[in-house]
Amino acid sequence: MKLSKESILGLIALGTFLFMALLAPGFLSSNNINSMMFQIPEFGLLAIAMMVVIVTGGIDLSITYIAALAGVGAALMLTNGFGIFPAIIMAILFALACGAFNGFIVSKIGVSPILVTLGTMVLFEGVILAITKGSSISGFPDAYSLIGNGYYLGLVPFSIVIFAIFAIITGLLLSKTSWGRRVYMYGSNEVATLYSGVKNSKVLMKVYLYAALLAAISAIIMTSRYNSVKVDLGSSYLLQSVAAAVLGGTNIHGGYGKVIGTIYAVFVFQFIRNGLNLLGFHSSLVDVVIGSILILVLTMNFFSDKFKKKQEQKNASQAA
Amino acid sequence: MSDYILQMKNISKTFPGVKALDNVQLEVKKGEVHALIGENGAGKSTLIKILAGIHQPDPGAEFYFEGKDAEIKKPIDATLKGVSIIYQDLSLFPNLSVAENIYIGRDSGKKAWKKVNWKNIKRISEKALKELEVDVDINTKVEQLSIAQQQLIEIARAMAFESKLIVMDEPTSSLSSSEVEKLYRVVDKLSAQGISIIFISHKLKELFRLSDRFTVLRDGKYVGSYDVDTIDEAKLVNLMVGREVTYEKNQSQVKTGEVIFEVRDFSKSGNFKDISFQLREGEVLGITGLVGAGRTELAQSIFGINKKDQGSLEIHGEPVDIRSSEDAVKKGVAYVPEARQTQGLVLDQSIINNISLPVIDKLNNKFKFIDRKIEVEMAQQYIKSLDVRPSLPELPASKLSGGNQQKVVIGKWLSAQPKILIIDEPTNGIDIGAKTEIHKLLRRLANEGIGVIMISSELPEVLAVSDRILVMRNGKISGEMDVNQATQEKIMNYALGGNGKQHESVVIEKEKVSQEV
Amino acid sequence: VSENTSGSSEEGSNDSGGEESSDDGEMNIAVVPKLVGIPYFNASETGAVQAGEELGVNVEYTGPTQADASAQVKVIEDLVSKNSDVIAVAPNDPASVEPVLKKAKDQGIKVMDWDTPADKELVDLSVKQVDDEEFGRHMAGKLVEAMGTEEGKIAILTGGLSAANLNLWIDAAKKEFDENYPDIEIVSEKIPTDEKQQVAYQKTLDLLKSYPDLKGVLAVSTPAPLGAAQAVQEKGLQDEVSVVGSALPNDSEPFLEDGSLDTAVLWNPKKLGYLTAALGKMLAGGEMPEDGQEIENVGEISVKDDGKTVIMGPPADFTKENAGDFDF
Amino acid sequence: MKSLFKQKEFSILAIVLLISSILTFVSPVFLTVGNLLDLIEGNVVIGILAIGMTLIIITSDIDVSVAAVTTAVAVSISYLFGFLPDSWISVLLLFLFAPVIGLVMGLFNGLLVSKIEIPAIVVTLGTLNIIAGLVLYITNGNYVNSTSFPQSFLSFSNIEILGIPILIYLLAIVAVGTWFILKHTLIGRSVLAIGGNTQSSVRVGINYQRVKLFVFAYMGFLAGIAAIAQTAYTKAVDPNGMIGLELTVIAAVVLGGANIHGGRGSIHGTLLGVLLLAIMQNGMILARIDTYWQNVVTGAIIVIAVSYDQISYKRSQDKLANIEVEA
Ligand SMILES: Nc1ncnc2c1ncn2[C@@H]1O[C@H](COP(=O)(O)OP(=O)(O)OP(=O)(O)O)[C@@H](O)[C@H]1O
Ligand SMILES: Nc1ncnc2c1ncn2[C@@H]1O[C@H](COP(=O)(O)OP(=O)(O)OP(=O)(O)O)[C@@H](O)[C@H]1O
Ligand SMILES: [Mg+2]
Ligand SMILES: [Mg+2]
Repeated sequence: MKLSKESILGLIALGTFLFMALLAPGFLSSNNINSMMFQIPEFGLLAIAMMVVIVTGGIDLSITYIAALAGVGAALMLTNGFGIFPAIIMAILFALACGAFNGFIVSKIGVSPILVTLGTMVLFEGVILAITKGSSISGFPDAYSLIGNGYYLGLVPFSIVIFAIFAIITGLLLSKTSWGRRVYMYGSNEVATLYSGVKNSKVLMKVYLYAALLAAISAIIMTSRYNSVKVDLGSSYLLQSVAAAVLGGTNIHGGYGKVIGTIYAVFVFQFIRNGLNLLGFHSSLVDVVIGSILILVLTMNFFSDKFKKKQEQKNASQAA
Repeated sequence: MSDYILQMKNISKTFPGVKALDNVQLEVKKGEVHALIGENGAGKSTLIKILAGIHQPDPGAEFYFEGKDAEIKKPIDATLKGVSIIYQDLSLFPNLSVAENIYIGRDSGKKAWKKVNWKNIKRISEKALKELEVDVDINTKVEQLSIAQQQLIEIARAMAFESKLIVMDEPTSSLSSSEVEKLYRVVDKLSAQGISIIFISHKLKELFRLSDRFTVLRDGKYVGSYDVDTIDEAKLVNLMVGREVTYEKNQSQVKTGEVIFEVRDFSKSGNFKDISFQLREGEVLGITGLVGAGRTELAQSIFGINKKDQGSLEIHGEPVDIRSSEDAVKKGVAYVPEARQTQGLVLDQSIINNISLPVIDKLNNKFKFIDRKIEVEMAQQYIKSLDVRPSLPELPASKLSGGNQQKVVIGKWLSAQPKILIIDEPTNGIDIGAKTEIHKLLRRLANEGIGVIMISSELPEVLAVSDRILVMRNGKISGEMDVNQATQEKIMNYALGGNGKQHESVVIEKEKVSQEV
Repeated sequence: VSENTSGSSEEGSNDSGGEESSDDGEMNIAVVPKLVGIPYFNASETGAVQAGEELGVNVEYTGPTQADASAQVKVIEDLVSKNSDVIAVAPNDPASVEPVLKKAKDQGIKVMDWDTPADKELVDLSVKQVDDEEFGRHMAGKLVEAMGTEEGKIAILTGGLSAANLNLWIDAAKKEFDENYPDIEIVSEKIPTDEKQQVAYQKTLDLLKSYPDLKGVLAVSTPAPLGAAQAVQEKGLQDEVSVVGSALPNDSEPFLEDGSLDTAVLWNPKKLGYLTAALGKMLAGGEMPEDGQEIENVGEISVKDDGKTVIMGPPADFTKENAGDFDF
Repeated sequence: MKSLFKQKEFSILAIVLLISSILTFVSPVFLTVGNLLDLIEGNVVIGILAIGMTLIIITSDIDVSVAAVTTAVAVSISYLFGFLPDSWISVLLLFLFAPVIGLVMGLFNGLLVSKIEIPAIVVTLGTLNIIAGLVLYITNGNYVNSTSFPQSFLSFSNIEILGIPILIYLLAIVAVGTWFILKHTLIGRSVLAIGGNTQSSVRVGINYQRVKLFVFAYMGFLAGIAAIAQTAYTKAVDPNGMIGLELTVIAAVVLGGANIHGGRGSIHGTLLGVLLLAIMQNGMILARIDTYWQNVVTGAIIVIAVSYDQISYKRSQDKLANIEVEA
């Protein structure tokens, strides 16, 4: 039997779901399922954004602050009487500006991403503080709050639909377009791509812009869900999104990573958090469990890989 | 006790999907130079890696050192037995000094807290470099050296060990003739000292020059071992390839076609100066010279990878401005780099993805998505026409043998259908069969109207393929000639700046040239 | 596996709350702090849990591990799914809990805020430890008192620039200075200390250096006064520089001892927790508290005119004399 | 090459000097012995951790669990105080226990990275969650303050030699010791070697798994020492006190010229990196920069610093004349 990393993780996600369904009271209750569906998109989008960057062998530590800044952009428009669309546009513009800044320094100047984004993380946070003086901007029109709290056709949350759409788009971009192909190739060997006439800087720039775009979408959902924005909007998602990406099978050194894997990872985290909350676990124990899962799964991968290799060896040598 | 330093018996190695070695044996006498030959992918490197303890053989393998049966589980086991190995793809530490690179490994297995003895390192490395007649400052970081220089450091390391058995996997592939001669002398010296040497190469000439015995592999199987005086080149080739290989020397008449490519006074400080030349329709232009002459730097500047200080280009009469490799490809210039593994290929990715990389944009269907079907077909076509083995399009390039990797790189550029093809050391580590194929290929491309510029340090190759030959020395063109006036002596004169002594050492009688290729 | 066991205190071992609560007939009151695992909210947990036992209701005290708005909302959403009868929230960001509290109300769950106010319109009941205005002014007064002069330079440390209630207090304090002590000069914008004693300590060191004539430090948020005091203590400036701020007595003791911290102003968070749970029970039972009502273990409470804003009482001052008498 | 290698640290040194001179100009206090000592003492913990992190980054790995590990050890120390008698022996014992506790946690990371071959960032993300979670669960975030510290420890932490606080000596010892390991011991050279090229290191018989195990264990060991420094410095144990510190540590190391892709890094560079961050922190108030703009300034300086470094590095690479072209 040959199962990809991703599908194994999918089974694990299913497993945790069933496990929690059995143990956690009200896990399957309609409004719990509902609240989970409301909780997934904002984190899911950030995790996918992080995944795309990691595929290039980089990392974007500024992603949550890009999101926060985008949120501020939207909030400023909304609280100054502009409509929803201008607000959304502004959010995206703010984010793209940040993405372009990261992208420029990474691709044109060639500083390693972790350095750049360590800096811009502080920088963007600073910009938000300078704009908001640290206080939160809130009080958005109800129409806006529908994005994050409303339902599509009265049953599926809007946000989850948006999430699904962007997940699919990302999947297609990565696996089917020449940009996506170059992202993977760059991730495995940037010198070779350069020697093959690939404009690395273009590829990278697009990556950071795209990540920023996803962050903006996530920000729009968050701001509308929480009806306010503050400097720390979603800041707790930073390391989590890295964790989700790698748990999802993304190679931290670049060159490999799939949207679906990341999504499964997000589900696993979601089911565990939610389930343990329902079981009344102390919140800090939830972190412990998440951490353990992360390590356990990857340890499992390691041994199953080893096992597979052995099998192949055997088959091959028998064949010969 | 036995007069064999090493005996390896019924060695098999199965990689997922490939049976790289099938019940192979290898016996090396004390103090002999033992040639290990076979086509690309025959399993030479794999056999060596097993000897080195990097790969584990399939069960049933037997090792004997000096008659005593031995076990090799880890690299250190081999080292302790006095085996040191020069790998086909170098194993140096770019961030460490030359001295340390030469010394490193001797303390392996010693206590972690052992204090390193810098004096000792200095002494040993300087001695080794002196024996090799290499002059680089031992404090230079290796990343600062050209590939050729790095190759020499690797050799120096092996010599610095008091090894009983030194394995050289294609050590001359990126050396220029004069350095090759140095190496030959070292080999003679070593075997005179009673040190045994396993020498892997695709250059039959040098094998006959050096070896006492041959072991031939074909498709991972053991063909046989032969004393040098019981065999000749033709027979040997027959054994390797399993068929007759016919050589031919380029019978070129001066090409008078229109100029399709022109380089005007290219200069880059510290690399090359005032380089101007033309390339005519149907012509193969050979650029040769000693390693470090600046050829690669020149090629990289033409291709837009490196900035140039000044200079201009014309393709088919119209000036083109190339600022990046992307421009180059757009304008129809292709460059096959000399560093296959790092610059030529994305090793972790499949053969297909590598071949389609430069043209991936052109494969879009109407949805702007890559048309996988076309892509696969295209890849298949080149895998076939270049006879890449194993011909598994989805196999990661890393799993190919050196020679087959090179074929993939060439395939990659053919897919881009370039106007101008610059190819740097095209047949490094490529076996005689594939080599002649590639030479034919280059000629064919030229005849089809692609301008071919071939950078090569291998004179016979230059003579066999080029119509016209440029010789570079210290970053300048020191000579230019048509192939039918060219001789190796003449070329070496230009390359060395008329240094008589050096030059004698590399004279090779002309008539033999044709055969070496 | 109930989070209540995690109480620092001995009486942590009640297994009510948690999973089985939804089945049995008892009342479920969820109390959500800004974050769990800091001394202040541990103290209020102790109080809330105690109330739960004494009044025979299930008190579930749970919150995020970081003072992060989105994380807190998730916790509340999960509580809504658990159909608690009452949810009392100390919002990290008042606006951000609005939607989820709406959702809770729609499901007939009574919602209240405590410690930090949420949206007035939304909550059925609002429990405040003190009146923010009063509290801010009170701290300002205490500082001037400690300085022993109505003029001079002072600096203000805060837990974080974006903490709503801290900002309220600081603004009130500033007003107090402007109106009644015009000769007091505040040297710089409020300085953030990331809710960390060490940061407060370093910032204070820097302050003392760049403003050698600094007379006082007003440190808002529980770790800040400790850090400030530590700096003063180490530089031996107890007599030159006065420190007043909001801190818990136990943590403050070593600094109150030698006067490096002059007064810690706060309220009894344990009582606050107790009061929240107690009022939660009333609310679930459909009653509303009245002004001047006596709550056992807490004391006399006051209710604002809007009829649903409860003030626990005046701020409590902790000094070297009384600091020892408290167990939080 | 030497010149170039200096280059890398040189550019950061330049920036440090630049900012320092600006600060000296705007605030007379900056260049006072007192301030500099405060400044250094305040960053001893970061310094010690950064030194450990340097080795890890040289091997092209990373450890985001350092802050959590340090906190965990600090908490253990506060428990140990309960058992240890109030005497100098206890302080010495502390220097035995704390590093060992850290070492154990480091070993755990190391085993997962080297033997199970899970990427370091993933492993340490995991352990970060686990350790931080457990610490918070067990302590419930309660401070332990100096009242429950043995007097001997307090007086230890107040020791000054030649007017210089003991903690600064501690940092110095760690720095010199680690420099020696890196420069003059086999294991140290192996660290650089596997950073430079893992495959080659395998071929020359370096046991790179053991080396990786070592760097993480050593990181844990230093985290133990850092925990003592932290406890001595704050005279309190705050389970939440170091959240997020790991990023500062990493920033310091990479600012100091260590190459995140391995092979490059030096102790003095790292110390410069720590210094740069320290000066910026310290400078904010001295330079009386408006609270709301401080992060903008800090962030901008970091970005500029790393960009400048990269640019000057590129330059020096280009300048490398490969062959002397005859005129
Ligand atoms: N790591 C690996 N995994 C799978 N297959 C491998 C691996 N390494 C080598 N092979 C296969 O084993 C066979 C022998 O490869 P090897 O490198 O030994 O050939 P070689 O004789 O050295 O060729 P060349 O002269 O081109 O270097 C080839 O078919 C190659 O594809
Ligand atoms: N990757 C590199 N890094 C630093 N210097 C290099 C590098 N490659 C080449 N050089 C230097 O540039 C000079 C020209 O090297 P180049 O490779 O262009 O010479 P060449 O004629 O192409 O010889 P070959 O390509 O056979 O090594 C050499 O002196 C070499 O030291
Ligand atoms: Mg080979
Ligand atoms: Mg070259």
